[in-house]
Amino acid sequence: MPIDKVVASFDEAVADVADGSMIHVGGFGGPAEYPSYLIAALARKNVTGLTITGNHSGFSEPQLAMMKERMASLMAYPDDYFSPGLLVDRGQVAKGILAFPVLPGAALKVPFEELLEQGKVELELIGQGSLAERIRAARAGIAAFYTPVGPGTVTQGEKDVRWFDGRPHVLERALKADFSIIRAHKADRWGNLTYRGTARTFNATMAGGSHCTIAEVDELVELGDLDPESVVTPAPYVQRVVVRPPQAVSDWRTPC
Amino acid sequence: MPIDKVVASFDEAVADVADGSMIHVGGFGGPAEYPSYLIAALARKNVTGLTITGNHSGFSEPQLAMMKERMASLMAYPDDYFSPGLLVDRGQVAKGILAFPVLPGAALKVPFEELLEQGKVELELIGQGSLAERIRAARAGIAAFYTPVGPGTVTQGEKDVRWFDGRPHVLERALKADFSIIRAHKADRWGNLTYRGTARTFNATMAGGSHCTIAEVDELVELGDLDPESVVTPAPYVQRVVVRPPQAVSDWRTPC
Amino acid sequence: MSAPRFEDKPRLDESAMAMRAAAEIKEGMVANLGFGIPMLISSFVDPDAEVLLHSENGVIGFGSVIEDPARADRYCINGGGQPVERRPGMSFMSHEESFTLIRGGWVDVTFLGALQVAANGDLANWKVPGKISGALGGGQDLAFCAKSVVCITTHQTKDGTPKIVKRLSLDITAPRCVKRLVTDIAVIDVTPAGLVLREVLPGWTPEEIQMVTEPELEIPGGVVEMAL
Amino acid sequence: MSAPRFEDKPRLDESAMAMRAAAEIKEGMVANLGFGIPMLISSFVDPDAEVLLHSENGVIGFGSVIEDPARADRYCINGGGQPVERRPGMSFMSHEESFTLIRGGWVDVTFLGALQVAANGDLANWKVPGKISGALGGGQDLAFCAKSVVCITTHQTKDGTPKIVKRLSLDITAPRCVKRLVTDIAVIDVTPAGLVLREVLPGWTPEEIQMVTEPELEIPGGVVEMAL
Repeated sequence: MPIDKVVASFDEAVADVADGSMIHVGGFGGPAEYPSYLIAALARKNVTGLTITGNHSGFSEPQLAMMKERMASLMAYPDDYFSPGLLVDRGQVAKGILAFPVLPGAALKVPFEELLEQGKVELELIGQGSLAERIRAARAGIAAFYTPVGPGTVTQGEKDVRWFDGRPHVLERALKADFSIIRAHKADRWGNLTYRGTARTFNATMAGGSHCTIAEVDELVELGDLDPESVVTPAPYVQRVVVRPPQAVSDWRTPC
Repeated sequence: MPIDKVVASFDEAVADVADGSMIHVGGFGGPAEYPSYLIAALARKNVTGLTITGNHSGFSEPQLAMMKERMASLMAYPDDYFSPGLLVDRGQVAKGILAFPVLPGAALKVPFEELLEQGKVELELIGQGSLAERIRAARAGIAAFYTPVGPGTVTQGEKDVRWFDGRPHVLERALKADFSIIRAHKADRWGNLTYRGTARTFNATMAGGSHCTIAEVDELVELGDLDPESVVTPAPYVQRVVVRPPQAVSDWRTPC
Repeated sequence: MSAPRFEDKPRLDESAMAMRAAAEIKEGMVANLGFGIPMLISSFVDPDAEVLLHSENGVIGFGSVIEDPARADRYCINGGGQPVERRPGMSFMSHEESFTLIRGGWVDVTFLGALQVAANGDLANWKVPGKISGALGGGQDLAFCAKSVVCITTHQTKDGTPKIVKRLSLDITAPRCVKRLVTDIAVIDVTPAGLVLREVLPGWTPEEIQMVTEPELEIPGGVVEMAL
Repeated sequence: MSAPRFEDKPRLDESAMAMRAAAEIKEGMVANLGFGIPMLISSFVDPDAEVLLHSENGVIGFGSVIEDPARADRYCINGGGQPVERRPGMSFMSHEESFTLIRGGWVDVTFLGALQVAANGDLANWKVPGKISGALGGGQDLAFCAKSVVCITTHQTKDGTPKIVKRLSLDITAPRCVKRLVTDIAVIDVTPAGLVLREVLPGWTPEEIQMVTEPELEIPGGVVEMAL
């Protein structure tokens, strides 16, 4: 049996995501970074009680429309752009481990902020660097590490502090999820991945940061077509590959 | 002033390496991995009391000749192949932080083993994985980390042990050197680097693991010629670039 | 502390503050541009100067913001989601490597917004009063680990309250990290001996700057006009 | 313990042990080949089978050792410095990522040499008695972190001393890590209940295997002949 990690649909790719799962959600926030179709599939599946990790808690659908309009003078956003906010807004998320749970400006109240005020979600606030390193530690089999970031601030919390080289350091623990849902550019059927530009970001970091990494990719190529010098994520970190549709599917409710 | 990290010669590249410096020495042991010309320049400089880190302690010159002959049925070794053993054999090394301080077989006694028996060098034995991670931690600003590798064995030593997820873990500290000497394939004048095949190994890991990283490269290319998706070591980690001569210089004593 | 508002006096707008801040970036530096006003800086860096602009989402060596949607590149954006120019020598990296670069001390200077800065360099910039939580982003890693932190901020809040204070009343981002403040009316250095006024916007006197600044400013003879 | 040498009996040579060990690699597995005899395994893996051979120097997905110097590729070598075939789907990685793969538990099986293996799976393979130090290499990381550790070793030392022992007398590499032993005369599993004899080289009886093995072997009815 040749190795073939390609699954036929996004619904199939997330079929075994259970209520209460922890999920690393790739991307940073830009127009081509989120695993949008995997997010949509989780919304359709209506799985609940999720813990999500990632940069940003995301927007509701009306907020997304506003954001797209505001950004139009710089850049068009694709129709098939879905953010973790879709899952938050639908009440599927119980906890977020996030760097941007609420927006820096006061103008817009994102769904996560609303639910946090209502006591309906739990928040573990963490900076991007410690979050990325904790996920990388999970991939790397490192149980915990001392970082100079955080002592004396909100992110120290109850964590151990120890001094190295004259500076206090916080002990941060590896963060291994049940699933990573990420977006990549090219994949082969073994799960080797490349990314495209700034869409690499948390996607490459989260590959291997969980028991099951599911990669939503622009293109599936033949085994051997990826330059072995340029593979960013080697095959063992990836368990499933699913290819984005050639035509954008703009309603998340549409099975695909 | 444009950024230009290229220096004209190997002697110039190591001019400020002082007695007693700690140096990460790149490569694994294969024919195209060591920063051979930088090693030769350190031998010519005759700097002493060095602490070197790396995979293998290396061979004396006669041993190297034997090793090349033994390997000839598989692969020709280049004439300009110099290993850390040159520095060890010349008495320039005071301490090694190494995974292979002595050879697995009993046949050959490498210079490091001779000197260790005579009490003339100090050894910190460490496995490749912990060594690589400690050097990466230095690059990453991580002071220390808990690894599952080593509890109850020689590498635990006096290190702290703590249990996570039902397993004991050893606290390993970041290992930041004064210099990293590495070999890469292509560089631009900013210090962006690519590697070639299995010559990536410790070279890419040690880039940025010290205060000053010096890269010995096959080829200098124009700024912009390296694909931004395929740069392995970004420019900030590299302080100096020096280009290998087009014709092999087979005597390490020859200034170049 | 309450402070006069000097409603009739000139103030720099966000672009002008970014322009002044851009002068802090010397050729050869690795400079990180944080979320908010700092993102404007890339458009004021001399395009012929060789600086390595870094953005925490994983790109180094990019250029100015692309203002024309027809030329926008959704695979080359800064930390605020704006498309930026590709430049020779740039490279992309994962988020973990981007913060390896930050945490490891490879960033020479970072520009961050501020809600409050204390006389000892303590920074508060992540949580707006009254909000249930805030936006830590990558700013805390940068504030703790960049070699130099320059804050760009209005000198006072909209109601006139000084943002430069004796002690923070807002939640701290990082202690003793700010080295320089570029505000809409002055440039101030944080030194071990306290705050030192370096530059004043034309139309203001050093004494007026002091009136809208809570801690005492050292006002050396060499205070000059802010130049853009 | 002293043991008979059975000088006249057949024994597998290193290549034959590697061939038997290769059968442990199932399609789809990530398999690491350690220094020494294990490096020989890659030449016995079915070239049509899709397995991901990993070598700790930073390559995954390679093929068999290239025996012809004219075809040798000095940029594609295994952990023993031998040139190996490039295969579709392979990739190169830094040393830190190579051990991320190992430490993170992404290696399904690793093959290691042994000086001693204890009944509880303790492994000693880094320090030869009498040597001032030893060669830890990448073997300790592999022994601690691979999902399964298979040891390939002669059953006895040259003077007949059993290498499979009740308790290690040599310096430990990793505790309770060995799952299976492939020797020159037998295949033995390390189980929570003790050592279980699975296969015997033709020409040997289970009782003779026990005579050159220090701990007691469970000898189930299903012991079969070692097949290559």
